[in-house]
Amino acid sequence: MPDTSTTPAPPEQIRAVPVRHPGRWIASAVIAVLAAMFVHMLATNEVFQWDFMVDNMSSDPVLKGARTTLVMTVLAMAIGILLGIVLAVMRLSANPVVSGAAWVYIWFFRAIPRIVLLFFSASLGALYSTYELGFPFDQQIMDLFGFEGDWRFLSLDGNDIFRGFVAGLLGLTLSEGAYAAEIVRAGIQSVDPGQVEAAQALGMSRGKTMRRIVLPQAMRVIIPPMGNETIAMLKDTSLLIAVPVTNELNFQLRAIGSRTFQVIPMAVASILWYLALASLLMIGQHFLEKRFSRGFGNRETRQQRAARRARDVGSTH
Amino acid sequence: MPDTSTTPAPPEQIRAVPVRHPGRWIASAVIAVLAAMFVHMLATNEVFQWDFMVDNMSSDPVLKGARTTLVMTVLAMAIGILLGIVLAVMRLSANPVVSGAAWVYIWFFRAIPRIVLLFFSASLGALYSTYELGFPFDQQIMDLFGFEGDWRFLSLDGNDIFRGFVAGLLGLTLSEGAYAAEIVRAGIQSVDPGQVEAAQALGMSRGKTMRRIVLPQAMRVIIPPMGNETIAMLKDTSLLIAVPVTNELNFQLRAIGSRTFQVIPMAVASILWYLALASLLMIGQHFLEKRFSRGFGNRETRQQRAARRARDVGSTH
Amino acid sequence: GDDPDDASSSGNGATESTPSVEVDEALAARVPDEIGEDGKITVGSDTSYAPSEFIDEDGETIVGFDVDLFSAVAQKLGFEAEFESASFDSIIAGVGSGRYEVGVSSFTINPERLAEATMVSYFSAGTQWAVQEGNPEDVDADNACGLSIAVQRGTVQADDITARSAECEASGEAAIDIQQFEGQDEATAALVSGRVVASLADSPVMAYAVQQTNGQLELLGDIYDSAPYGYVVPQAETEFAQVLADALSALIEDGTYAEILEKWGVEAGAIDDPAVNPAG
Amino acid sequence: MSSAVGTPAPGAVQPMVKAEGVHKSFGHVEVLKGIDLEVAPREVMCIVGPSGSGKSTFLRCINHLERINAGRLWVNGHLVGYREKGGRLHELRDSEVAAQRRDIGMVFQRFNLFPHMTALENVIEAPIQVKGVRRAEARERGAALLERVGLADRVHNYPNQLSGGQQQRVAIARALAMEPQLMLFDEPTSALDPELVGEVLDVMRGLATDGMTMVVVTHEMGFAREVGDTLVFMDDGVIVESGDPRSVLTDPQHERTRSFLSKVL
Amino acid sequence: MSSAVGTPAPGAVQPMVKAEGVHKSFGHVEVLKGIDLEVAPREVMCIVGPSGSGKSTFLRCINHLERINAGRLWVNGHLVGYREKGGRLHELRDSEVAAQRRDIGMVFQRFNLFPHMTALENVIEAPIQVKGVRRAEARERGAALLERVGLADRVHNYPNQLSGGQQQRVAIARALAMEPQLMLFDEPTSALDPELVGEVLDVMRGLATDGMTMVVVTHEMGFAREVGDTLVFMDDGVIVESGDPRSVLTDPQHERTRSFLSKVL
Ligand SMILES: Nc1ncnc2c1ncn2[C@@H]1O[C@H](COP(=O)(O)OP(=O)(O)OP(=O)(O)O)[C@@H](O)[C@H]1O
Ligand SMILES: Nc1ncnc2c1ncn2[C@@H]1O[C@H](COP(=O)(O)OP(=O)(O)OP(=O)(O)O)[C@@H](O)[C@H]1O
Ligand SMILES: [Mg+2]
Ligand SMILES: [Mg+2]
Repeated sequence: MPDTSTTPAPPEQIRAVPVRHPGRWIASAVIAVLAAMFVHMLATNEVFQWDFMVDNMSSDPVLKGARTTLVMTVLAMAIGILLGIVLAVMRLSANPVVSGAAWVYIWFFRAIPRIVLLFFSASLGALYSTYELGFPFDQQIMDLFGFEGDWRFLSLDGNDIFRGFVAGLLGLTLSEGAYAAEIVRAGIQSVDPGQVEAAQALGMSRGKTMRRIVLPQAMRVIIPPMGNETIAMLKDTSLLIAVPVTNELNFQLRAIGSRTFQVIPMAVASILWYLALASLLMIGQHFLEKRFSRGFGNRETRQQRAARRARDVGSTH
Repeated sequence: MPDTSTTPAPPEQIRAVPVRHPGRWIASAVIAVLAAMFVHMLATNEVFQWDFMVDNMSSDPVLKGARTTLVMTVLAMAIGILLGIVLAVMRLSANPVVSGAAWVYIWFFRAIPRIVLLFFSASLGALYSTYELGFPFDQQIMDLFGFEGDWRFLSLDGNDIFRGFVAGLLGLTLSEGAYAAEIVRAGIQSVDPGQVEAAQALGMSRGKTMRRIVLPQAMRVIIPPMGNETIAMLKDTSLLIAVPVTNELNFQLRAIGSRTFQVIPMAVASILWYLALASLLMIGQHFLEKRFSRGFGNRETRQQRAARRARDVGSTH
Repeated sequence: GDDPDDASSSGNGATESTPSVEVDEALAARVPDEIGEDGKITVGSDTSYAPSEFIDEDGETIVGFDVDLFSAVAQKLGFEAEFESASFDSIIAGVGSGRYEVGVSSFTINPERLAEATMVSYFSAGTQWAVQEGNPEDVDADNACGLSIAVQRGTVQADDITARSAECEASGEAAIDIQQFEGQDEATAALVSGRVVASLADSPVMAYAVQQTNGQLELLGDIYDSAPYGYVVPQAETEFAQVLADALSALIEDGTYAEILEKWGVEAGAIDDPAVNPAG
Repeated sequence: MSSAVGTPAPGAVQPMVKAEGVHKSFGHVEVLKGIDLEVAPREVMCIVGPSGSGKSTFLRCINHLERINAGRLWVNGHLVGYREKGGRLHELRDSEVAAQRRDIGMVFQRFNLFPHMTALENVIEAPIQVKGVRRAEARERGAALLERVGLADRVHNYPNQLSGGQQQRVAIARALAMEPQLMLFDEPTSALDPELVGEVLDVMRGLATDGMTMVVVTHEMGFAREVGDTLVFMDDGVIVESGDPRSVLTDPQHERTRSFLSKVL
Repeated sequence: MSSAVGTPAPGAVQPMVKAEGVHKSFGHVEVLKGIDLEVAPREVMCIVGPSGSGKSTFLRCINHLERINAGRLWVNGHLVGYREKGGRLHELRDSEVAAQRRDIGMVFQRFNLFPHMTALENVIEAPIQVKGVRRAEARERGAALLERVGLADRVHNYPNQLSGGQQQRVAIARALAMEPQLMLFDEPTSALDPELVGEVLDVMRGLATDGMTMVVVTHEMGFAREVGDTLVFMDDGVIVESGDPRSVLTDPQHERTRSFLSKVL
């Protein structure tokens, strides 16, 4: 039986004894012990050679390497995203040839390991020593009709173009284009189709609708995965060794490692470097995300309210 | 002025002359020419050495290498996903220590290039020759109080554990755990919170709600990015060369390259192999997605109808 | 058997019987206990370096003249040599940490390495240049300023060419465009395709590359800077190193050494005085 | 079927909307099965009917968001979405369709405001981008329109900072900014909380008084009775009956109309 | 304020729901500012009020989906979400809260059916998982319940194959399957097309007739008048007036009630 009659209605705040969660405390303790063990190892294991590491990881060539890595990351992402937008629009085209070509491109470049691709783009010089723009099978056609000569109008020396930085950039960009295309496409498709309809009903053209209405809203959805892509790209610059691009961070750190036989300290150094650079990029991503969430989530809608509530419920009990 | 009075109302279907899109035809033509040029190159350039390539890419050790690659991919994904689920649940925990630890883990392992991580996990043997489970700073504490001995209860030979397949699996799994955690978390959070609320209102426990209601619905959102992860993992097995794992596809193809100095045909061979394996995985993904879309999209809701309409509008004009 | 020069291209480097070697009990008795425990010697080796050490056509067996020779050394001591693929960078550290008992991977003995480990000389290799057939670009090893040249990362040739490039710059000429590859096979491929005009590598490796590319390349100039290859053992194991050196001497004496080198066509690099930590 | 609409009497005003035997199918499902109607200038036509009867589809055909399969549809004397030349119909190109739509304002059930723009930016976007109005001028006119719908103080709020009723009023202002000759409303109040419905209906009432031609799909029978000039009852893709709202609502002629009205009234 | 509810008369039935001075804040915003009310067994209480007045929040407090900040709330004589021991309140653990909720059925505005389960699976999920009912038995009872809400032929359809009204009826059957002593409805018809509202109200009417205790937040004044035993008008976190639905609707005592009713009627 309730005590409704005995308790006077209390106007004061409820201060209830919370439920105890011993499991959580145990988990916290285990994590703390593990962390301590890790620090212990770092501090006491002389394999790490902290002095040596710190000295070398801030040496001049390494700093230059870090700069190359950042420049390569930014360039590859920028060009890759442009390529990705083109591919995404092609994918969404009503023309089956165009959208099929984009599909094949994306399928192909997503399935191939970047390291293989990089090696390949560096080897393009080996396929032809000169690159020529012209008609396919021109020679054969000429032969067929008994003519001499060819139909080619622009010749470049393949080995001059596809080397070092440019070869690396080419490989990374081609690959990034495929990933970016999928992200951009998902972003475009995530925009409420009612938005397109509203813009059309106002008489806006397809191009304007895309630029003014769809893409700005798609950005919200595009930025987080693109941030991940950028970090992935940062890390994949370590694969440039297949080209090779030698003034890049990972190469320089490993070079020190193999010169001095201090391989582990230099591996730790590269972990630290990549952590630092990746964290930098993550901070950048944070600000971009903030910029593009303008008008979203400032005040909650009825549905968002319902959603938040359920979340609150989920976490307080 | 309209011709309403002159045209008799036609019951017959409208067969209008469609708008011409010359741009599309030009684009198609350009793509066709590019494709022809590509085929031309493949067929006429003897750098590719097709016979040699085909022979070697289907040799016994390469086939075995492909098998190892697949096994490694599947194992690393399976364990990585389990780890990811644990981490995702930790991330969503109300306990700040637990969720903070998961955050650090994810931050750390997402920022480090896999190739560095693999190199590192292969070098763990060099950090300590024996791995021991025990209290951190035991030696130091013992020293402090003037005792002898240590507090360690399990010793393993580091060089026996961290080599070849196991070292590779460890590195890939640790890294995959971090990525999988973010995907699983996004999946869980994508489930309409009203679902959790409904389950709670029915008196279901948190565990049952997670298992019976949330996770099955989250699968729809989890599978596509996890498919991408699996393909990324397939490709990243090519980095096992840093460990090295010798009976793996990329290692075997490169071994042929370094034995015979036919590097380009073997690079083409690896492109073909990875394309084939990745396509295989994509097909698998397709069927999984179908399986978990049960109850979604069989018939459209009012909102979906509105959405589809706008899409239709978007693509027909 | 086949012509030894052809050993690997015909793929029988592994199957061709290596000369069997009798155990020298006196030497065997001097092997330190911790190595002797399991009857095997674990060897770390970067197996992408034909013809010294590479993977045979079966995709598993590690073959090469380094392999044959060290196996004979191990047999002399009553052991079996167990080769394991490793990344070149990690071998010396691996020997230091006890992961490998010996490192055999065409390590040229130099002061930096001697500072990290004890080494036993067993072969003499120099640097050999190669260019495309007929030397179309007229490369001169002593005047390579401004050219594109491929080397394998982390080799002595990488240091060599870097030093040459620095000289070029010092004398006001264009630096050398150094292309450092992960493997010599890629460096060679770059040379074949004309991405670089020359490559330099250890003499046996370069000879093998020229042979494998079916006349597309030719050797340029003489071998220079000859220096010994050495087995790598942990710094403290000077005793064990001496045993290895003595076993090698025994092999040289009984002719097995020459036989193995001839089998691989690298007899030019034979030495007659294996030594522990030879000076310079 | 179809040609129920005869030759217009000489001197009759040209109808703002005229449909003749309009058919629309999605795949094999025929959704509109021959719609004939006329909306005169300044007329307010309300369309009611059960869910799935094709009301929205018909509205969307009027500004060519859907393409009709048979029949003819004119707005203000112009064939919608096609050009007749040499006895054949030619599809209009995108830019021509866009031009046609400028004269037709549409208000959606779910508002579809642009969430990344403030109320004012929503209103001035199309005049600037489509009509090339100067920004300063557009802002002035936009502010006046927002004031007209009672939102003078919400000009710089983002849509998600507005209540549903306020959002729908911004949507109406946005459509009005293009100075349309015809306004289409697709259940403009059915996504609103009951107390907010009134504000939106008030704005629509004002538009009707000002002489705007309107086609309104709605479930608000009160509005239809009070403001509508014509009430059309659709079911299953056909017009079951139409006429003066008061008489249709109080004395429906068809069984289907009766049973529907009994449910929603 | 608060203690408006006096000591119950001796021998009075224990109320199904009893609220005393219930306060609820989100951050610094006080949403419920002292709610006192009693719902007797078999009583149907309807709550109306403007958006944001705290109706949903109060309903959610009843089954502890929200935690109250002050006051006391009992369901069927048990304190909701807390245990009183030694003069202090102790939070209940998750499993105890879950047990309390089993006696309270809740129906949401947006249905919240489990989309990956058929109608029948939705209904039998909780009995099997929570009460441990055998599957065969649960299926039998589930089918009977679905028949009771008029969906005998839709047992094996997934929610997205059902109309809104059908979905809401499945949601009611799902709540009933736990054999609750109290049913809470939060605007059960406001997400429905107007013609579908009737089917759901019919089912609720049936429940009321069968003697189920119900608290219904609704905008359907017709339902409130006809089925409700009490009508409560809330505004801004307080109960403005309550009483017999007919008298409150026809003769509201407060200005706020009057102005609200003028908008929605
Ligand atoms: N793009 C489409 N593809 C296929 N079917 C469609 C499409 N758009 C509408 N329909 C179908 O056409 C029919 C009529 O739809 P419409 O939206 O016009 O009805 P409505 O009268 O507006 O109903 P409501 O009151 O629900 O809005 C429905 O059965 C609907 O499922
Ligand atoms: N979890 C929450 N956090 C912060 N504020 C909340 C939360 N839930 C509700 N509110 C606020 O509490 C107030 C009352 O909300 P509630 O949903 O109870 O009103 P309501 O009467 O049900 O309105 P409606 O008719 O719109 O459903 C609103 O101002 C709302 O914004
Ligand atoms: Mg509609
Ligand atoms: Mg509510």
